This record gives sequence, structure tokens and C-alpha cells, in this order.
Amino acid sequence: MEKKERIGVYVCHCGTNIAGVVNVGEVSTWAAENLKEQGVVISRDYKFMCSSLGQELIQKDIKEHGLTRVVVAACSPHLHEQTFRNACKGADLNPYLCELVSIREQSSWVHTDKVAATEKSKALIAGGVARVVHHEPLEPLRVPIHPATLVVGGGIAGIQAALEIANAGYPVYLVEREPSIGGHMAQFDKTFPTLDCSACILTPKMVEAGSHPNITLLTYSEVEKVDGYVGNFVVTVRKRARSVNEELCTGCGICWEKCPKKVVDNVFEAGMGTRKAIYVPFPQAVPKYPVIDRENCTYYIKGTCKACEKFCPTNAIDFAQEDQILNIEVGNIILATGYELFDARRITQYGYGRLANVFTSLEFERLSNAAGPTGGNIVLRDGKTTPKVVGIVHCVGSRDKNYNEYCSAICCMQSLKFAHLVHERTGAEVYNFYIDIRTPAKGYEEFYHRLLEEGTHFIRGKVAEITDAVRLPGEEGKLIVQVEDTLTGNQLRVPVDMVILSAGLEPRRDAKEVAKKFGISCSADGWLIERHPKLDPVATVTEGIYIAGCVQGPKDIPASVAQGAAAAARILGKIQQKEIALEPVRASINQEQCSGCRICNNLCPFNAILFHEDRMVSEVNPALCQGCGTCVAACPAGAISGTGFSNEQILSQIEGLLLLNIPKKETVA
Amino acid sequence: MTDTPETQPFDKAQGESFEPVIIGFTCNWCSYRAADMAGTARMKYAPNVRLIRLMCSGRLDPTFVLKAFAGGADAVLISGCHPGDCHYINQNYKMLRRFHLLKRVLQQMGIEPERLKLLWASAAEGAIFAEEINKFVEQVRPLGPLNWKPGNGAHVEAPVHEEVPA
Amino acid sequence: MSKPKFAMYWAASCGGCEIAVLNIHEKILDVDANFEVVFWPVAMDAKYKDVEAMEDGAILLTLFNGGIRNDENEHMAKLLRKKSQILVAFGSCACEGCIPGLANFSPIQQVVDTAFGTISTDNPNNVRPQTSYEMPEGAIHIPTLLPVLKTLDQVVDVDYYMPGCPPESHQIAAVIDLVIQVLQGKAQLPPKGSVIGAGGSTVCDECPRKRNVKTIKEFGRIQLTEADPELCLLEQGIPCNGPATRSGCGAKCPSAGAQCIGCYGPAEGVVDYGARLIAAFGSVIDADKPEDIERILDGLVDPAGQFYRFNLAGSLLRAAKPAWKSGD
Amino acid sequence: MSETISFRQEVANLLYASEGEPLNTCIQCGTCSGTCPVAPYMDYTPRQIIAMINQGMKEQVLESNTFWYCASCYHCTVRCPQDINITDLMYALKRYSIWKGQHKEGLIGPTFSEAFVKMIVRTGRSFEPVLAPSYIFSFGMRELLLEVQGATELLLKGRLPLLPSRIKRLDNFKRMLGRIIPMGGLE
Amino acid sequence: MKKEFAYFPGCSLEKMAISYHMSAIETTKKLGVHLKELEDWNCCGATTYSYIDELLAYTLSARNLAIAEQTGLDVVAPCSACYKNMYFTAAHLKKDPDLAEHINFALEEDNLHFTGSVGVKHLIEVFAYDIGPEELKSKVVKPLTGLRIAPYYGCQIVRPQKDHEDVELPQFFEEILSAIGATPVNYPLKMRCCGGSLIISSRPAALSMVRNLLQCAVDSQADVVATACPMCQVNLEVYQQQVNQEFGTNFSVPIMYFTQLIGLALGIPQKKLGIGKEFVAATPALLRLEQAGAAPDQETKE
Repeated sequence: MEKKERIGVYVCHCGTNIAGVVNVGEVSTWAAENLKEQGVVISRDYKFMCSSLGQELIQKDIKEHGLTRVVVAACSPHLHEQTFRNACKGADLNPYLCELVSIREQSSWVHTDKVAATEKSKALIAGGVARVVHHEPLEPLRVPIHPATLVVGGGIAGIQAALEIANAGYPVYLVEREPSIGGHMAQFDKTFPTLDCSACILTPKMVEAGSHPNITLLTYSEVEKVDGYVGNFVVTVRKRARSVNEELCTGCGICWEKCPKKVVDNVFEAGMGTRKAIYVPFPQAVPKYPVIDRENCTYYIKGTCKACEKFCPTNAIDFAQEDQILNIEVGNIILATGYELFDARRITQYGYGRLANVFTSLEFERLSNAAGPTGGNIVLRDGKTTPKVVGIVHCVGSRDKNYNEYCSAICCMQSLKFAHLVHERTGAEVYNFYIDIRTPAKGYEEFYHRLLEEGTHFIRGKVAEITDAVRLPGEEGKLIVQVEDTLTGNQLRVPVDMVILSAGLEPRRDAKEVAKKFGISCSADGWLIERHPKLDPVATVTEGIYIAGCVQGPKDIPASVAQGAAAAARILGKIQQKEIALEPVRASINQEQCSGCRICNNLCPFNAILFHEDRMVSEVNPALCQGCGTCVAACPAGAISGTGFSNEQILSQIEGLLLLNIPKKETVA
Repeated sequence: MTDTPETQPFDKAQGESFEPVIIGFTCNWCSYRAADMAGTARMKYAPNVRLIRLMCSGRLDPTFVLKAFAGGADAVLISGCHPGDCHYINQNYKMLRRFHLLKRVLQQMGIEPERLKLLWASAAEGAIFAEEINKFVEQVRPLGPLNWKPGNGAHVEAPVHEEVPA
Repeated sequence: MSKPKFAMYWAASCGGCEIAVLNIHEKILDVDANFEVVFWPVAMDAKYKDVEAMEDGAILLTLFNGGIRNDENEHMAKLLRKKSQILVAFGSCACEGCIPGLANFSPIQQVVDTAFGTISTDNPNNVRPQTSYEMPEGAIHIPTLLPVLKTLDQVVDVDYYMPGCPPESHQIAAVIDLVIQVLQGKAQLPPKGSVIGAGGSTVCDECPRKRNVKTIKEFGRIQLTEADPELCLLEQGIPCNGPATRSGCGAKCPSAGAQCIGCYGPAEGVVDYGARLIAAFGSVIDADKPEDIERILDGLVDPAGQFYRFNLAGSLLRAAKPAWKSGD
Repeated sequence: MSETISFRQEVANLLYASEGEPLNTCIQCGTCSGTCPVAPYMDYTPRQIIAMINQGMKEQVLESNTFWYCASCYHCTVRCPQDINITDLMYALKRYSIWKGQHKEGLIGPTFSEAFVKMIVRTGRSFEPVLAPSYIFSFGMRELLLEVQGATELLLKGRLPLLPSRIKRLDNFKRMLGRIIPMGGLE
Repeated sequence: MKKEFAYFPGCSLEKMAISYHMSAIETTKKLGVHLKELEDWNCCGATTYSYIDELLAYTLSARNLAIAEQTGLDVVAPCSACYKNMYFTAAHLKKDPDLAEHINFALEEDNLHFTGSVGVKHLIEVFAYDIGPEELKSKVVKPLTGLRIAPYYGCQIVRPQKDHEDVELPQFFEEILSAIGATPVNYPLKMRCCGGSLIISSRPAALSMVRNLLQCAVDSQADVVATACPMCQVNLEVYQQQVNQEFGTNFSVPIMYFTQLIGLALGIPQKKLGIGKEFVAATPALLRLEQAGAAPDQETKE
């Protein structure tokens, strides 16, 4: 018989949180008497195990009684597992030889029957004791961290993150799919609630990012592949051919002036305006170099034209330029790929795409933007008529189980902003149709009050439909917004000239593929999932990958900036430690037992399992393994084992929970 | 030689007061946190389920379920993150596939399908978790005790020796 | 000094194990040279009472094949345990129940009814065996069936396990060699409880077929499929138990174009053989929606039979519920 | 538990097979009422009815004409952002008020429904002429005249049956319905 | 293409909507589709039955479904209310085994059992999907060129069934009308309810709904409103006079079954399609069509 473990059991009262329901004294005594065979040499109960006195008690026992394993029956391991591990470490016991049993969240707080809760607590402890016997001392895995960071997405969140890291003195690669950084914020006219000019506050940041010595800007580029693991990622980036030599181009603008081919700009101008086949998306674009849109360029289609080349003063046009594939080494990655606007066509009864004067929010942003296609004139689709009555519909595609169940967070404030701009610039009557007005940030509620004072109409009711079918006098030639004013219970038909649909935010269409590429997860909605919704909002479950801005969920500019900075701060902290300790919960494959059947090869979403063709065996890369244990469960030969959650640990825990191998005493009445 | 265990796994009063013993498996990220949440919110549910925390429902080895049944559990609960929400991208699907196969095998073994339950619960779904546990307990209760003859498998259980009459 | 004593006994088994022993050819002479065979019902005449008369531990080595189906098997298992220094569970039946163990899916009464009462049985008077019968010459007794078939180690302590249905003859020869070497002081016995005469990996290790990453879109039956002779059978949707089955047989079946059915039992350290296959097959099914998963599984005929063909009695559950229930 | 169940639960219990989210998930957005073609004729809009049910205002709800005006067009149901099956809710309220014999005075709906159901129980099929007298005598001459006007013309166009159609296995049919609820109340 | 369906005409088609019945049979016959009438069907319960008892309502539909199942064919209903009742009864029963058990217990009295294998279709779906506009177009002998038709979907063909297609703005009716050469007009109220189930119980509401629909048809310059439901047809047509009395309007809009229109395009004689039984005569509109050169009433030898 191998050496018998010496186990200490510690039952916490948690004040009355546990002791009020579970008879902790009885549980403790029971463990001491009945679990001797399993190795329990001491069992105590104490008022607050997590207090420093409680911890000292454990540490003292470890030393005096030579404990080799510790079981603490207290709260959820998510709360205090680390506390008790540290306590063990303090007494020179490997922290992974401690097991926490939750008799608070799983017993005292959820049960009212004291006897049953006490009996259940005993079983849970028996399970913990049976399990802890099979714990092994573990050491965290240490890997060095590459100081460079990749930021994917050049919107405001990505720009902020890149600047923070670059300013701290570390290299950053900022990858953006479009020809310029700036993101959605560059499209806006004003920002709420201060009505700052969006371009005026964004442009300096773009310029700083574009000229920062520590930032390598990779626009018109996309990440194709991510290999490696935290501290040591190797990222493949495709830098698409701009057809413009960046060394020679001065951004003078003659080329796009001379280009004869006009194209409807569905990206930056939201379809409201045009650009040329060679273009920069907007005048303040960073970098300043244009790109040739090869799908629309006459030269690429017909082989003639070359107007741009002819007029370029620096010979920068390069029709033969090819995509470049770059391999970048980075230690950490921030995903800030932003959002997409909900496609308002999906709500057929709102008429977008069918009724000319129904606009989306992004269209309206361009319409009201002084640099936009109408020079900031708010006019109907005919390009000249100023609307007299405007209806703004909130929650388009949001808070609706038929589309997206979540609240898009920015639409209320955006709608108020629109109402203000319409009112200010056209003097039109404005109706806001809303379900609830949500203005929870600084200065937002005040802005709402300002709108109320401006005389904007607020009708509480989700719009049922928008129609041009006239029924009543006064409706001719108008769009009729049909809605219940829920505050009076009246069904209204409000005739308006223009409708603005405050469309919600949606994850990027390719969010799922992006998540897969970077080995992180996305919610059913498609937003990328943070490690913890409250306490770890910018990290992800994959070490070294962070998220910032709307890619994580709908949010406004200040929140995106804050997340960008937060992600940067997290990464800077890691970089400065120079190496990272990884949780030692890992799978490993016994090379003798592995037959190379390759069942496991396809199971790891983190690509941690590699197959050696030569030896016909599979192997786990411990740095990539995230410890989920799926391969352990799947291995038909039982050749894969997982530390921290081994078969022996769990099978023994089952035996313990079922009170097998425990001598039966008299039943508690 | 007898198969009657010296220790009954639990006090199983027969008849109306039968309280099924249920072993539950949760993943660390969603369903265990749902249980935590039920606790934090002081939601009440039946005390019949004893949970085991795995890192991921993908870790669920069918052996664990068989072990629980063989060891005297009356039912087994398996829970994990909602499909599409797995902390490890998609490992819960792998559990789901095994679950369907396991269910078929258990049925052939004569174990009523009602004794095995799959529950998706997110970290926010404490209420659902509690409610589903109650439902499950009520679903198992009418089936009565399973009382599987304990046996830990050929290679594990130490056999009992008896005098052989000559 | 007399030679060490050797015994071999068959309980509930088909006799294939004895044939396998004889199949070691001239090596059998080594057995004769090194051992005194004291008890081997298939090969020599000996009576139970001869064994009963021996001193405890008088036999050095007993190869015990067959599962424990009735009280006679049980009695002999206990008797031989007592008389033997080394008791080997020989062959799949003794190790894990094997084909006779499949009876554990059904209540014993049903097994008897099937044997004596189905249409294919020539039993016009519906005669059923009695365990005890009065004849003019006196009462005769035949053994009583146990409610479920047990493996040898569910009845007595076992020193070594030698898997296979039957164990491969070359493996038997190797084991005999080893024991002889131990007798001559040239080698040491492996630790008690070891599996002998088999490999440490699984059948795939010895299988010559080419293997790729696995995703199963559809299960098929080998007799209805035209399988690629070079490629892993499981990848082709044919439920091959090779990945979970202990190596040692030389991958005879998959080499010959048939899927492994698992006679060498689980690999080292595995608690439940069937669970390994449920997990492995389940993990690589190429579907995420319950209905798609179910559709693919519909192609897997009789999964419990597939996974527990040799291992039911030795599995965690040992028997289906109706089988053990009937024994209550 | 001996607690009396809330009106909301009573209504929920009446929706035996209907899918859709429970009423307490209503966010009072008014999509249903904005959509409803009959809302202007209702005492309370459908949204208000849901709020009133959630508040337990049983008497007021049952006395309202709202659910009797529902035309079962399901337009609200497909638009409801919370997936509440509002149309089926209106059915449930009709059933409830008929069972309790509690509905607004002067409504034709309840009487008509009972007449219709009785007819089907008797014949297995619907037969328009039988419907007319069954309610007209309770609701006055104006309706009768309006109906007769249409009916006469239908008759002239050969579109009104003179004899009711009956299904063949009527006995089975009646016994079948009898297995669901006792027919005493209807026949 | 499926050639045979179980046909559940429903009570209205026995007499009140006899022309729908006639035209449905004639057109499908012409297109090689066989509608096999259900043996001994009963009333679907309309909307009214659900007012009294939900389970009784399911039982009524379940009986018809069980009878249809015996034929092994999908069941087709020309009436939207019948269709909706059967469709949802089948869906609920398939989804809820307890409910199915309960209802099947009742069906035993008529030696019937519902297993859930039967599919339920609206008649217009047979034309829109099983036959399809292409096939239909190829069989047209007298295209209704120039005839402006308002496709009136009404409520229950696409509602509340959500997986069918766009519940707000479907196009299949338009496609059918285009296939027979007519001009489907943009009819914004095509999905609005006609108030059919209110015409007896809440007449003022129903009449105003009818008025809106007729007004909208007039505004969109429709010659004819096409319907796919006997309730809608009767409601829009029989009560047109009352609408005129009540609101001082002067509507005279013919309301025709889509099958009648298809029948005309297929060259089936008007009489066989039940044309002439309508209150608002379709003849003037058809006459205009004839004058425009399409000559719909030239009988073809069969």
C-alpha cells in the first residue's frame, strides 16, 4: 500500500450563511469520524475560514499535523479557491493539493431543509476528500512574452489601444480592412451629447496613430491566420495591393481628381454619395495614400484609361502591384473589429428600400454631415425638398425577438441627436417613437431634457408600420407612421415627410469566423465573449487575446475608448512581466499508449494537438492547451490524461459523493 | 459470495418519501456559475443533486455517468454552456454528440431515459438551473430507486473471498 | 524434486482457449518438460475430488478460462483459487465475460426460454432442465444458473489477466516462456494484477491501414459497404473497435478487411471499455444539431452490443437492468 | 400550496397548447395595438389588456369588449417583439368569459359562438341559415334585416344551402367530442 | 411535382363559396393535379370553436387530419381559416405528445389516430409552389393581359406561421397573377385583415375594415380583387352594399377567387368556374379585358 495521505477538512460557518442552515459542527465531526479510512486526520469548523485567522489555522495544521492535502468546505471555488490555495502555498504545501467544496452556494443558500442540507454537505465533503487524494502537485507553466502587440480594427477602440501601447514604448501593428483607419466614428457628423464635431476629435488621433514611430499601420489588410499562443503568436496578414506605391505617393489627390470613373460609395457614404475608382475614403484619411478599387477601375476592366498614372506627378501608380503576405510575431492581440448596422430591409413593414424617404441612421449621419453628399443639407431623397415633419423610429431591429433581442445601447442617444439636428437645421417638427428612453451615461439625461425643451414630440410606442397607403385626409403624399401612443392608449397615424430608422448594431457578418480564427468564442448573438462580463470585460478565454469596443457588444464612443485603453493596460502589464504563468490544468498524451488512431486530432479548437506522422503518435502542445479536457474524455485508449481533472479524481469524487466505501452509521433522525 | 453491498449508498426510504440521489456534472464556466448564481440569489431547489465541476462539458467521459449509475445514483444530470456559447468555442457540441450515443446505450441497458438529463445553462440562468433541478427530481421520483448493484468494474473492485466448502 | 504443477480449467466458455493453447505446437513439449499437468479436463482425466484433496497452494499455475455462469463454475473458481499460487484469468471470458456475458442483457429466465422454447428449438414437450431430479437410481443434480454471468475476478482474486478470444498462440507461447524463465530464476514475474500476453497500446498501433483526422458523417455496416482496403475503417464509417481495444493480436481483423470487434478488451487503465467507444465515436460525429446527430446514430446498429460484445460482464454496469433485476 | 392563483396564471392555464412567451414578458411597447386593425373599436387596446391581466384586473378585463373584437388576424402575433401569442390570448379570454358566463352586455359574439358550436356538434358541419335566428332574436330587427338582405341575394345566386349538410359518422363524432368535454353544457 | 392531394373543401365551399370549389377543381384538373376530397370530413371549427374550448377545436381539426393521413397524401385546404386550424393543430400535436395522446383518445371513438405524418397546405401554395409560376405560365392559353388585379392575401395564409416566407410582404400571389398574364397592382393593404370573423359579432368594425380594403383597391386602380379565402371573398363582396350604405361610398369592386382568374387564363369556360354567382358582377371587368383583345370567354373545346 502506498503512502497514505494526511488530509485536513475545514468547514466554514461563513457567519450564519452556512451555519444557519447546515449543522457545521455535525458535519465536521462526521468527517473526522467517518472519513478516517480516506485519510482525514483532522477536521475543524470555524466561523470565517477565509479570514486571516482561518487561513492561519489551516497553515498551522499543515505544519503541525503534517497535512498533505487540504479540503475546505465553504463557498464557491470561484470566490475563494485562490485564497485557500495561497494559504497552502504559504505553508509550503503545493497549492493544487487543496480542494474547495461549495456548501454555501450549493447547500445552505439553496436549501431550506436543514437535515437534508447537512446530509448533502457531508456527501459533498466526502466527494472532495475522495478527490483530493488524487490531486498532484502542479507548477504553473511559464512562457516568455513577445513585446509587440497586434491590434485588429482601426476604429476608435483600436486606435486608442494602439496609441496607449505605442506611447508606453512598445511596438504595435494596427491592421485595418478599409483603406483608412477611423472606423464608423469618421462617418459621423456630431457626437452625443456634447455635439462635438466627430471628425475634429477623431482626426488628431488618427494622425497620431499614422505617424507614431511605434505603430506599423497596415490598412487595406486582413489577418488570414493566427498560430502560436500567448506571448508567441505568429500572425499572417494579407496586405492587399493598393496599386499605389506608398514610397512615392505624396497623397496630393490629383489622381482621384482626374479619375473618370465614379462609383457609388456604399461603405463610407452609406450609399448616399459617390467616390472615384481610385480614392481615399474621406479627405482626412490616414494613411493619405489612395487605393485603386480594381473591381471598378476601367483599366482593370478594359485595359485602357490609366488617367491616374498619366497625371501622377511622382509616378506612384503601380498597376502590377501584388498582395503582400506578412508574418508578424506578437505577444498579444487586441480585437477591435467593431459592428455592422442592422439591415433595416429585414423589417419589411418599415418600408426601407421600398419607401424612398425612409432613411437609416447611417444614411442620416452622412446626410447631416457638412462633408457629406449634400453638404449637410437635410433633404428628402429627391435631393432638394426639406422635410417639414420627421419621424425617428427607435429600436429598429433591437429589443425584438424577431431580430435581435438585445438593446443596442446607442440608439436612444443617437435618435435624440438626430432630432436635435433636424430641428436645428430645418425647423421641422420631429417625432421620436420610442419604447423606453435610455440615457444612462454622463450628460445623457440632460441632453434628453434639452430635447424635451426644444419641443420634440415623444410618442411612447413601438412603431407598428410605416405606409404610404392613404386613409385619412392630410395623409396624401406623406409617409404614415402607425403606432399606439401607449401613454394614452390611442392608435395614431402620424403623417411625416421623412422617417429615420435608428437601426441597431449587429456583430460583423464574419464575427464567427473571426472568433474561430483567433480561437475565442462568440455568443449566440455573435458578439465576442469576454472572460467575465463584470470583472474581466476585455480579456477573453484565450490567453493573450483581448477585445475592445463594439466587437464585444454595442457601446458608445466613450465606452469603446475606455475598453481600448483597458485592453492596452492589461497587455502592458503582461509585457512588463516578460513572461506569463499559465494555469497548469493541461492535457498530455502518454506516448507509449497512444496508437495514433487520430480520434483526438480534430477535437481541439485551439489546435493544441499535433500528430507526428513519423512516429504515428499525437502530442499536446501544453502552451496551446486550454485544459478543457475534451480530448481526455474522447481518447479511446485512455492515453490522454488531464491534470487537475483526472479520471481518478473524478471517479473517486463520484464514489465520495455517493458515500461508497464509508461505513454506515446510525441514520440522522 | 454476494452482491449485496455492506453499505447502502444512501438512505433510500422506499415509497412516497423516496428521495432520488442525483449526480450532476457542470462545466466551470456556465452551468457551475449558474449554480453559484442560484445560490447567490438564494433560490431554493431540491437538495438531491450533488454537483461535480468539470472545466468543460466536453470533459464529460461517459465512464463518469456509468460510474454514477453503477455506484448507486438514481439519475445523472449533465449541464454545460448553451450551444454556441461554449467557453472553449464548441466543445459542448462534442459532449452533445456523446450524450446522444450514451443515451441510446443506456436505454439498451434498461436505464430509463428519464434518469439522464441534459441541461444548457448560462452563468446568468440561476433561476433556470434551480427550476430544472426541481423538475428533474420530480421526473425521477416516480421511477423509484435505481439501486444498481454496486460493482466498480472488474479491474477495480477488490473481490471478497469466502471459505470454499470442500 | 518434482516438477511444478500446472492446471487449466474451463468454466463458461467455448473451448477455443484450449485449442489456442494446443496451437502453440511443439512449445507444448516445454510445458510438459517443465510442469506436471495435474488437472486439465479437456486434455486428461482428473476428478474434482483429486483437486479438492490437494494441499492449498499446491498448484503453481492455473490458467482459468470461461466466465462464471453457474454455481459449479463458481465452486471451481474458488477451489482452484485456493489450490493455486498463480491464478490467471485466461481469455476474454474469464477476463471480461466475452460472448456468454452478452446474456447479461436479458433476465436469466428469458435466456432459458430462448434456449429451450423458441421456434428453432427442437423441444416438442417443452422440457426444461431441472437442477435436481429424482431417478430410480437416486437424485441427480446439475448446476444452477446464476442470475448474471460474472467474470473470474468478480468471484475470486486474480493474479494475471490474459485477454483475447482466444489469446493469440504466439502470446501464449511467450507467456509460457516467461514463466519457465522465472522458474529458472532468469526473469521476474510482472506485478500482480498485470495484463500479460498483450500489448500496451491499442489495435490501431498494429493496424496497417492509413489514418487521417476523423469525422464521421455516416455509419455503415461492413457487409453493405465497399470499403477502401488501405484506409482506416472507422474513417469510412465502419464501426471498428480498434481504437479502444488492447493491442497484441497483430490487428488480425482489420488487416483482413474486417473491423475489430474488441476481443482483447480495454487498454491499460481503462475503467469501462464501452464508455471509451461511446466517447470516441461520439466525439467525431460530424453534426451539431440533435436531429442530425440522431440521424447519423441511426446508422449505428445496436450500439450497446457493438461496444460491449466482449466486455458486458466486466463493464461498470455489468448487466442490463432487467438482467440483474430478475436476480433479486 | 393553497395560494389562489393569479388571473395571469389562470389565463396562462387556458393556453394549453399555444406556444409563445408568457404575458409577464410583455414590455408594453404597443406594437400589437399599433398593428391591430380593430384597436379603435376596443375598450382597451391589446397592450392595455395584457397590462391589466398582469395587474390582476380580472373584472375590468372580462367586462371589456377587446377580445370579442379580435378578428384573429395574427398580425400582432407575428410582430410582437417578445413572441407573445396575443391572438391566442384573445381566444383564451373569450373562452374564459364564456365559461364564467361573464361578459359585457350587448355583445353578439358569445351567443353566436355558442350557437355555432352547438350546430357543429349536431351536424359536424356549418350551416349558415341556422345561425341567423339563433342570435338575431336576441339582438333586434336591424341586424336581422341586414342579414336577410344579404341572405336572400345569396339564395338567389345559389350560394345558400336550404338543408344542413351532415357528416356520416355523426354518432362517432359526438362521442369523440364527448371524450374531450362533457357536452351537457352545449347540447 | 406532386400530382395528388387530399382535399378538405370546408363548409363554405359546399354552398356559399361554391364557385371557389368549382374553380379549384377545374383548374387543378387542367393542370394535372388531383384533389381527392376527404371522406366524411367535418367542420374545422372556424375561429369560433376556439372561443369555446381549445381542445375541442384541436379535436375537430385532428379528426380531419387523421382521415387525411389514411390517404397518405398531404391535405390541402382552400379556406384560410381551415388551413390555419389544421396547420396549427398538426404542429401542436406533433410538438406536444401529451396533447396528441389526449386528442387521440377522443379520436378512438371514430376509429382514428393521428400520427403526425400529414402535411398541411393552403390551396394557393399548391399553385405557388407545387405547380409553380413557370408551369402555370406554360399552360396559359388566354393571358389576362391588362387586367389589373389586387392580390389580397388576407390574414391566415402566412400568419402566424413564421417559417413560411416574409410574413409582411410575401410575393407568391403576385407571381401567380403575373404568370397568368395579369398585372398585379401594388396593394399596400394586401396583408390587412378583412374582418371576416367580426362581420356578425362586431359589424361596424368589420364594415370599416372592408371599406379600407375596397378604398385601397380603388386607389391602386385595381379592376378586380383576387382572394384565396371564402371568408374574405364573402366579406368583401356581400357586404359591399352595406359599406356603401353605411359610409356613403359607391364601391363596385368585383372580388374573385384566384382560381377563377387562373381558370380564365387556362381557357376554362366562365360557367364552370362559377362566374356569375358573385354579387358584384365580374363581367364588366372581364368585358373590358375582352375588348382589350384578350377574349377570355371564348370557350375552348375540351
